[in-house]
Amino acid sequence: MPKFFDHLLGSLDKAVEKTARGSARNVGRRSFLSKAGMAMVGAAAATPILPFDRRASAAGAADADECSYWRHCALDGNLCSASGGSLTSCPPGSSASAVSWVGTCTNPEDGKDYLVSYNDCCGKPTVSSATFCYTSEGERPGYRMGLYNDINWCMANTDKGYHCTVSVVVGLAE
Amino acid sequence: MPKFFDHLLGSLDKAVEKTARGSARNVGRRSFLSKAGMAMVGAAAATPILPFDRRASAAGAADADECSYWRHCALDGNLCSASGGSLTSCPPGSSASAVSWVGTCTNPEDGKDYLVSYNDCCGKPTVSSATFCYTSEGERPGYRMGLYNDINWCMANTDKGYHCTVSVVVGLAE
Amino acid sequence: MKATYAVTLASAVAAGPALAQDSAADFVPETLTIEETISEGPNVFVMDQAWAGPSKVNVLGAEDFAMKGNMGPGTTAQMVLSADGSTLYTTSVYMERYTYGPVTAVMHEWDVQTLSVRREFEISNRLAHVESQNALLALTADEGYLLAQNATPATSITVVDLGAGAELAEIPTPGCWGAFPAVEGMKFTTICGDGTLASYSFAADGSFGDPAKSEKIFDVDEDALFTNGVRIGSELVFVSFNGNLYFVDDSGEAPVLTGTAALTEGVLGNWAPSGSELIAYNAPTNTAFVLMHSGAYDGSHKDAATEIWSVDMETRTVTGRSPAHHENGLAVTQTEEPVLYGATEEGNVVRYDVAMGDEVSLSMAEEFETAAGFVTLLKLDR
Amino acid sequence: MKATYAVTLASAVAAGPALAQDSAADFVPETLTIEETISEGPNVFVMDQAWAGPSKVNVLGAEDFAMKGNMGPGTTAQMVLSADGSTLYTTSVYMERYTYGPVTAVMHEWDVQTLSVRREFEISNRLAHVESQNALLALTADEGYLLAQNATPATSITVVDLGAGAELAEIPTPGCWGAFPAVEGMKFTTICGDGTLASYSFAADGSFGDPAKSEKIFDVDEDALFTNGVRIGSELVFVSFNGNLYFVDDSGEAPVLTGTAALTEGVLGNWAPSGSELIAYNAPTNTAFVLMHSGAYDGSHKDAATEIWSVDMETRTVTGRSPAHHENGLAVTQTEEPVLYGATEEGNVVRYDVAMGDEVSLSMAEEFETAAGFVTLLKLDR
Repeated sequence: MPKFFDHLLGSLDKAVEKTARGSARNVGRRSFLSKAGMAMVGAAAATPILPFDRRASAAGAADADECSYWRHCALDGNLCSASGGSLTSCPPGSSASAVSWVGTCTNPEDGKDYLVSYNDCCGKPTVSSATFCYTSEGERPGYRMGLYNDINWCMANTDKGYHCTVSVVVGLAE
Repeated sequence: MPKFFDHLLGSLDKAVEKTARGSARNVGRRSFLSKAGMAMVGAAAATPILPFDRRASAAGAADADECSYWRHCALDGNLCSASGGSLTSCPPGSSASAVSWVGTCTNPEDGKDYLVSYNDCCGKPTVSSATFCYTSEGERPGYRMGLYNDINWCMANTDKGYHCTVSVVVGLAE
Repeated sequence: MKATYAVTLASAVAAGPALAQDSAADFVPETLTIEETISEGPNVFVMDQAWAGPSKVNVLGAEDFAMKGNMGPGTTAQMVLSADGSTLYTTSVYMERYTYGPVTAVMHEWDVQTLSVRREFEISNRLAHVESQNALLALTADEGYLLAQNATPATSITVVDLGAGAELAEIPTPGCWGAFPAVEGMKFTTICGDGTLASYSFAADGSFGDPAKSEKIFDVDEDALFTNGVRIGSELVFVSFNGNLYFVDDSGEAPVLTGTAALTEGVLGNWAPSGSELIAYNAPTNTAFVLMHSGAYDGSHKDAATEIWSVDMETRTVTGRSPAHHENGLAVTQTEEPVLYGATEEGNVVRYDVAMGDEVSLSMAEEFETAAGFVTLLKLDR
Repeated sequence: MKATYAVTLASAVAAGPALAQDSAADFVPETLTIEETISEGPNVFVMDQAWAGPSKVNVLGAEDFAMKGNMGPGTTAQMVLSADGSTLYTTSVYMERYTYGPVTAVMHEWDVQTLSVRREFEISNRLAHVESQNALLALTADEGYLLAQNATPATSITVVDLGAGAELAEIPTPGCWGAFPAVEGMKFTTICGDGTLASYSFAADGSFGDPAKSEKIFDVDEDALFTNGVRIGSELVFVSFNGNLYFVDDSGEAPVLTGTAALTEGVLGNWAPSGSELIAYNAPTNTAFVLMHSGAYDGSHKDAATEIWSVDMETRTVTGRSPAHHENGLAVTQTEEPVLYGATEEGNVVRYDVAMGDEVSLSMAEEFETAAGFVTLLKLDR
């Protein structure tokens, strides 16, 4: 399973993939997605109040703007929620990164582990006042690229300037 | 006399000068220069210990790196002496601005007023640790361009990035 | 060690919503979206100007100081807002190697609602690399033309034809600085180093005539004018280093000084104005606000304010003195009850409530910390 | 008000030195010059990496921390220094509109003595936009080739032929990260996400073969390796999250694990390594220095150091523990008496004197405050 992302990453870059001489990456996309219950931009999903959102909703958005908020457990970057966006939305006029790194964070509300997609928002400078977070739970160096948070994840976008980072809960870890 | 610099400035930009329709600027370059006793880059001048340098020399370079040092009386910028250059020299690899603004500063050592040419050094980023000074004795807005310190004086250079500023004593004020 | 996985938008979108049915019954994954527009309500546009790399125009909610997002022009950016607040124009420069190499000057037209670039095009790279100021980028009264300050260091004004989306003319303004558009027509007035003000007119075909110069209005050595004045009807009002207001009628061919008013006369403490956008004017109450500091000396004209003085522009007298918070720039709403905003030298934005009356008093309502920012200019849309 | 004047170099030079004779007898005007070279002595190269606009490589005197000047590459710069200290190579990216638009990746070759660009040329814009690290830009042993890390996020290494002044090859290194040049030849080793290390060789014509993979060396989930290791002779030494040293011989076709050593075994306080360039090695004393913090938890592997541990690499035992100053990066000289430099998370550079002996102890000798800087990497020329 951990090798899954290599497959994804490789396929993003056909020129490299072509000469990659097939290192063993044999876990398909589908099995991962079904496990994670993933849906992304463009997928119509009704989301209003989610279990893992309850505390944030109850307390207002306040603690979601702090680096100690549970879903920010592996976030190296400026919070989009303090940059004109929200926990899960990029600020107006920016673009969402086409690729992302993923953290596994424990929601203290239900004790469950969730997969969090950390997407960078791109094509603008940072907001001077934005909260900068630097947490690294489960983070790994670039040899496990999908867990790596020291790199600019706007790298695969047309506009590559780093703006801010969102924390999108995309799955149950198990 | 104050209009002198307008003449200089105008001549820097032929396209504009041509259509400038000669507003009254009738003080020649020569009279100004002779009064100021000016010499610049390329002029061979023996300089080792000048009257206005005595205190700085005696005390080492120490107070020359502070914004309160007398010749920095109208300096808005980073000190080149804290950027790899000196009071009168640009750091290695940078270029000296082709144009400059001028201050008139009183040397407490001899009580005399000196003309100080504030040249920007260009083509590099600022040095992170450089001392930033923001003094404005005798400073005027852009309608008296040669006294104006809110503008990037690298503007007439090929490489226009602002690096730092020197304070070169180029004349006696009177 | 927890199991973790990588995600790409492309792949997930390809997989589609059908997969959601495979997930645990009680879990609905969140979706990543992009805010289409900024939230409603009046705004403060905060220029965080950079001298290398991108400048930032951060947009704050005017009431709650909520951060709504930003726009990112280039180095030494200038900005001006359309009267309806829907469009922000910026001019800035781009260097091919950031600190060296060929320079491109760019006009950006930003859609404020979406904080996105509506269009951009190159303009003359004589554009001045200078601290952002109200007087250095302006719109003509009909908003058909943009007036951008050049300096090489010879000064001129680039006229940008916004309808045509191209530069129309470069008007030499030797020895003069800033452009204050006339109340109507294709005309602007500028401040000149010989103590005069000069009005320049241009035509839609890019032609322009000789400047119409005023008599000598001020003494550059003895009582220099700050560049950034305000308009009150048919007059421009400038503040001088010594604390005098100069009223200049620019409605005729040449500007005419109609009067002056001393703010500091008879006031103890050696007070003087200071800052960049150091005066702001609220029309409904006919009140101006001016940044002031005490213990003035030659060179203190850029010092941060220690007080903000309120001036009744009918009587031209000071009607209030309130503590300041190190501002070097001001902006005020055009609402019946003025709301005043200050930009501090620490890079913060401060909001003041204004209590009108025989005596005007300001009280700081909120402060927004912009951290590492260098705030050079504020714009308001109300 | 004093009389003041404007000066232009052009005009003054044109006027020439003859004019000096007209000046007051006792006044000799100063001349504006440009320093031709930096002052002599060893240096510390301090990368102040920017994620927008120019990065800065500030050059400090190694003894006195005197600021000697800087070099200005682009965004997310990497750097590597030639063995003789005379040439600094950087790779970085330039965006046409600073935060958006087409990207150009550029290799700069800087002459250290004059802090000027000797040459620059474009390289593949797959170049990784990532925090600067020793492992991400390297020179082959003969300094004929530069190895630059790419990420799109698919990983590969761009080989730059410095003799030809052009890119030679792009070698795919899927799932692997970093490039450690072999002691000789055109070969490098990289760390892979499956727990192996892989060696890649290439030829002068740009051809390259299959990677030679090691057996599984480490467990990415249980004891991941930090990317930035050090070389000791024929071996590469890496530090793991749990505080183990991994010794890998890269002199054969495929890398081979030759041993491990536990630094924290039996030590109270739950100590663990942390930082980026968290290990530095001084060959004359055969001593390594490692950044450590106590109270380790999942995710603390980038925390700033609270202690620096000295490790005798002969016995592979800890021989000293000294207070740290929030470093996340280290570099040490190759002098007989090691001098240690740390980059702190506050953006400062710290110098330590090292007292060798049965117990090694460090004492902070000096701290250089780089103010707003974000120091990601140090390089030394001795």
